Amino acid sequence: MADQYQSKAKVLKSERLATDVCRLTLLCPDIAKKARPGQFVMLRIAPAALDPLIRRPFSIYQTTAGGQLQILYKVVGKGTGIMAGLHPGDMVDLVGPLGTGFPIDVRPRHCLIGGGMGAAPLFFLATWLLRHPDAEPVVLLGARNREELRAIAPEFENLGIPVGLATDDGSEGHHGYVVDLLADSLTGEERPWHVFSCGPYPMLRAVAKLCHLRSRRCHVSLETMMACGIGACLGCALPRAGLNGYLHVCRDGPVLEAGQVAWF
Amino acid sequence: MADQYQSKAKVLKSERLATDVCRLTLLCPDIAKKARPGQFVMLRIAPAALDPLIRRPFSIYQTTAGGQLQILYKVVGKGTGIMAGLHPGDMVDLVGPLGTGFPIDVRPRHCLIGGGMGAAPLFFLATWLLRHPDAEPVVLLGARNREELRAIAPEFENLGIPVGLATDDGSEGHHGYVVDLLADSLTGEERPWHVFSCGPYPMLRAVAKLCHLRSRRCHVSLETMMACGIGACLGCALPRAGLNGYLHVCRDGPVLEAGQVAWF
Amino acid sequence: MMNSPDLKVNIGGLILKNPVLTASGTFGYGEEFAPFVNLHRLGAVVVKGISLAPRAGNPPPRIVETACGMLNAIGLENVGVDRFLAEKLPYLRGLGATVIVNILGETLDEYRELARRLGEEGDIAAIELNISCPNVKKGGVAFGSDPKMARAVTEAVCRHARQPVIMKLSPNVTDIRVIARAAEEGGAAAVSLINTLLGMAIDAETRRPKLANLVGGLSGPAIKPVALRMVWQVASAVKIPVIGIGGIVTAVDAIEFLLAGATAIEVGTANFVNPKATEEILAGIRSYLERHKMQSARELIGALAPDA
Amino acid sequence: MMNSPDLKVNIGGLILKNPVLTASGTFGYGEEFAPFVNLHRLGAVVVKGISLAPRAGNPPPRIVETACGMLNAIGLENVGVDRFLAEKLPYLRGLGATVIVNILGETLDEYRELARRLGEEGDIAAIELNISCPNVKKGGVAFGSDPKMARAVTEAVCRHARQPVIMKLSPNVTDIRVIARAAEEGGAAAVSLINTLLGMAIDAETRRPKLANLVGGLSGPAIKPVALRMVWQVASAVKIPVIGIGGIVTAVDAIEFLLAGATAIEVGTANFVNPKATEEILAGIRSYLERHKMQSARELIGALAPDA
Ligand SMILES: Cc1cc2nc3c(=O)[nH]c(=O)nc-3n(C[C@H](O)[C@H](O)[C@H](O)COP(=O)(O)OP(=O)(O)OC[C@H]3O[C@@H](n4cnc5c(N)ncnc54)[C@H](O)[C@@H]3O)c2cc1C
Ligand SMILES: Cc1cc2nc3c(=O)[nH]c(=O)nc-3n(C[C@H](O)[C@H](O)[C@H](O)COP(=O)(O)OP(=O)(O)OC[C@H]3O[C@@H](n4cnc5c(N)ncnc54)[C@H](O)[C@@H]3O)c2cc1C
Ligand SMILES: Cc1cc2nc3c(=O)[nH]c(=O)nc-3n(C[C@H](O)[C@H](O)[C@H](O)COP(=O)(O)O)c2cc1C
Ligand SMILES: Cc1cc2nc3c(=O)[nH]c(=O)nc-3n(C[C@H](O)[C@H](O)[C@H](O)COP(=O)(O)O)c2cc1C
Ligand code: FES
Ligand code: FES
Repeated sequence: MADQYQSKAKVLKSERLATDVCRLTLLCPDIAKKARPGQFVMLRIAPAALDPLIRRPFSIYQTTAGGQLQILYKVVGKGTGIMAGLHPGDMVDLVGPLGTGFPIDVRPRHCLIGGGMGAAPLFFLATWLLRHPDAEPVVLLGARNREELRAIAPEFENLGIPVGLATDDGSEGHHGYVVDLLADSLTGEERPWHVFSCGPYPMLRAVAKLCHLRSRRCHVSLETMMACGIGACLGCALPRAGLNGYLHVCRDGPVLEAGQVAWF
Repeated sequence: MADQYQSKAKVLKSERLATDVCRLTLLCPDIAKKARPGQFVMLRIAPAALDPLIRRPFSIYQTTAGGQLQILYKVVGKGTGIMAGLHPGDMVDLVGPLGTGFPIDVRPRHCLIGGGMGAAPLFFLATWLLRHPDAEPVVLLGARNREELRAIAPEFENLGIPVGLATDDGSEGHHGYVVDLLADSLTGEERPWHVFSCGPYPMLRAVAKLCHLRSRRCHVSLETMMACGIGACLGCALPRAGLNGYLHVCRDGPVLEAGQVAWF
Repeated sequence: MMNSPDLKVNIGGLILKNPVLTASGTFGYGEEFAPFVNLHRLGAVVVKGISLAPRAGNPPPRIVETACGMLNAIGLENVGVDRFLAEKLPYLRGLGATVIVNILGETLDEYRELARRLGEEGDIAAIELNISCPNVKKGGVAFGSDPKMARAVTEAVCRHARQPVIMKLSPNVTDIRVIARAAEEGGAAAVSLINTLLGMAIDAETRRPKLANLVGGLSGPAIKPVALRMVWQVASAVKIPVIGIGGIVTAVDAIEFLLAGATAIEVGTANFVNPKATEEILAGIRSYLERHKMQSARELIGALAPDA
Repeated sequence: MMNSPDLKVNIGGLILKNPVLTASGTFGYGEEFAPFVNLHRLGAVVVKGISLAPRAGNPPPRIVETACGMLNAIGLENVGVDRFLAEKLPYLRGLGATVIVNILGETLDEYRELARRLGEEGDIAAIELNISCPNVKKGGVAFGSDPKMARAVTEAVCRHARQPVIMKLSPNVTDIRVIARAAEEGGAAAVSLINTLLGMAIDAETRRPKLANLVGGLSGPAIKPVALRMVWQVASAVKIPVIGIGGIVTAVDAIEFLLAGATAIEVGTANFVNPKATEEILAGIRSYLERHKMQSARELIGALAPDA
């Protein structure tokens, strides 16, 4: 836990990619340098005020050698609404990098399946996997509609890897859940599959179930309410498999082996 | 009280005139149209958040025919700190125009004496007085130092009227209180003097006392803590002369005849 | 097409057009808000607390902002019942507003006399009894935290008032349900809660209290979680209607109080922050009901799902 | 040149290097904050409440943000006294941190046994007695709001502990001075206050409580005015030192509590908002003293000017 920092970060860019999908580019060298895919930051959006009080957790979408760190986010409420109004030059305050990252093992083939903003940590993961010449990742992305999908998919497509698409309204790709695409993707038995998933809870549960039935290794990145992000408040509890007490998503996760979780 | 509005106003310009003196230009046609010198607005600086919760009162510095309204302010705490970080295009929320304005009678000569940001409503007043050909206003301005004075004085000087200056540190004009300049300004008995003053409480008290001794008519613009600005909360109480109950600065003022106030 | 939802609620026999009221002391005598709100559209206008004789109130500073809230020590400044009836009530009457008068006294006799005077006015819809204001040394605090005294005041007022009597409860007690039950037994038609939490603010630079009165009442969004908990507790402890108050700023806040068991709500500090708050809350409740295909605001009352 | 001001304070015989402590439950077991704060520089690290047996805590959701505050219903999850002594204490000991252990029990016997176990550890500086946590149905609430029970727990713990005992008070009472005096009579070396205010949050869309436990404890800047008022009241009601807690975020907040009569302060929710809060507050107190040419932090204690 020594490699955690609290840093003031300057907003370099504040982009709107779709009606309610935005991307924030921050200058934050210490955190950017140490961050690994699957880790997150706790962002204090308006450091000059006490509302919103509690930091907001965001997966790291990408880092650059120049010390930049990007967040891909959806505007869902007060905090993200204020975030969307940030201008270049504004200052925010970050704590990170936090949590366990995705366990990266290059022997299996990787299937990355994301719903909505769940794509964010998977993009960071994809870029890391591609550093290894043997990696053959497959990506499956789901979104509500074409507009949201177009805010997410292009960067994956630019990586030159297979990307399967689904939308809830059928405006692009498969009309239905992205999980529907998963079974057909986990084919070929030369290399075992390792599934990484991030997205809404019902989607993760479906992914976990399918992987369990097919005996595929599966890691999911989960969300719970977080106050501290560093294991101190015990607020981010998640029932452990077998209902044997609780996991703490900020410290034991957010990336967890699917079998560790008591799915409801 | 019918001509009061609650309006969302767009930030057109956000300028820093000195280290801690700023000017905000807002588009707010309904309020701008009705505003008279001495009136103020209650500004909700960050409408998306609940902190700061209470609106902040600011005198109207200037309005334009195009529906613009300017505020000249000093950064003194949380709210004004956040104000200084506003960008063009940001939205704030205004209630106004509020309070009594300066009673304008063009028969006497007018002496406008302001300390610090007290200059703000006096500038608006000066521009109104000058609409009348007989007006011969004199302005006296005090500030902590030359830098602050230079943020305030030029616009008065551009009006082509006599402007007396004082700074606490002597870096420009009279070294000392601006009130020191008042006695010598109230000369000539062809027309009676009417003194208008705005600034820190001790300065207003000194102005009120001098005018009382010299039998000059004197109006002061006072500040108290305000929650509503419209006479509803009764928070802005100020002891009435003779300690006969309280005035309410937002409704009975902020411009008050000096004799109405119980000076302490 | 669906009918517009029915917003009427019943406060101990008094039918209000909708559940959105103003909280005493935050809406003046109503007139102050006329540029911003159509007063006759509100469930009721609850006016500033009225006493028998006029009161000058506390010396300043009387208010100070705190995190997401404010402290006030107005000291119950008001014009007194005579001027209220002569100068303030006619304006509200003229607009067709439903008026609830908040009253305060320092003795049982004062309360009785106020109830008698207001009882003579046919167009005062209800009386809200403030026995909880923490600002005044005499009377206030004692009535509000002692169930026996609370019951005695309620009985005295109910005997003399012709209107329904709403007892307003103080949150500065160990168990607010006990006081609520005392009010119910005393004959109150409803209880309203919460009044302000007793608080304090200090200026670290001058080392002086920020309020001349040293302590004051905390209101605003900061206290909403406490208010919501107390409304939920009281709603299951008494049979009379509960009016929820405390930190309500938006329609969502108001709906939370209805779900917790309130039959109506009062909007306080939010009026300062957003003078149009009451009408916006009303519109928001209406569109919530439409969106959820509910026929009546009454369907929301106490409709908290049993388990998380 | 002036000497650097003396920050030492005395909590019932225990000399702390400075008045800045952490509030139990908001600083984990200390280790979690090691990347951000030099633990040995703090007045003391007050660890998460420890019970005799480990506790799993409440089901989620356990926390929710509120206006300038948060509600928590952690349910006193902790590793239990055995694992605390074996796994957590050695780390803090190794860093040279001053450690205060917050304890909780459901019966007098549990409190006694905890006091005995911790009493054996020479390097635990003090015991803070939590009898006020509102989250657990059994025990907690009753001890904290009944002066007789509060006194009995204090006596039981004081008899078995070798360290000074700090009684932590609940704000959910009509008169907190009564409980403070009971603790003093029971032998407490100091009182600390406030614990959280009991609150609730509801999701208007799902119509469910936002906490699985329905109600939770309100903390953060929202409660500061209430905390400051109670500290000020208690400081003049007891002779033992008072430790101020509630919504402290900045050095200015901390100084306000000292002026109100606190000998030391604990920083809670602010640790989540700003992990470096404690050290920044410490630095801020030091520079305030220097700027005001004060020799010692003790000059601030209770130094509120009498009148506004
Ligand atoms: C580990 C982790 C990684 C995440 N990564 C991303 C990401 O990359 N992109 C993205 O768009 N979103 C991400 N989220 C979700 C994101 O944190 C919420 O959308 C955000 O906090 C909403 O803030 P708000 O103020 O706009 O919403 P609010 O109006 O405060 O609340 C809306 C909802 O947001 C969630 N939320 C609010 N505060 C918190 C909190 N402190 N902790 C957890 N959830 C909260 C709750 O579900 C809440 O109901 C992540 C969450 C977690 C736990
Ligand atoms: C009628 C009137 C007109 C004013 N006109 C101007 C002006 O033209 N330019 C200017 O720079 N300042 C003006 N002020 C003062 C201005 O309102 C305060 O400087 C501002 O509110 C400070 O806000 P803050 O959040 O930065 O300060 P905070 O950190 O909140 O507090 C600092 C100080 O600001 C003052 N203040 C804060 N809130 C209020 C409030 N709600 N009501 C009154 N005072 C408050 C108090 O003295 C407080 O101690 C005026 C005040 C009044 C009453
Ligand atoms: C400035 C002010 C004055 C108040 N005056 C009264 C009053 O005269 N009588 C009363 O019963 N309550 C009074 N209150 C309490 C409010 O009616 C309400 O109970 C409290 O503010 C909580 O609601 P809120 O958080 O929405 O403001 C006053 C509150 C404020 C802020
Ligand atoms: C998440 C959380 C957990 C807490 N756990 C404990 C605890 O175990 N024991 C205890 O005495 N107080 C506990 N508290 C109360 C705090 O120690 C403190 O009294 C309270 O939060 C008020 O201070 P604050 O406003 O600075 O947070 C907890 C508070 C929070 C927010
Ligand atoms: S968020 Fe605080 S322990 Fe996980
Ligand atoms: S500020 Fe509310 S009455 Fe004047």
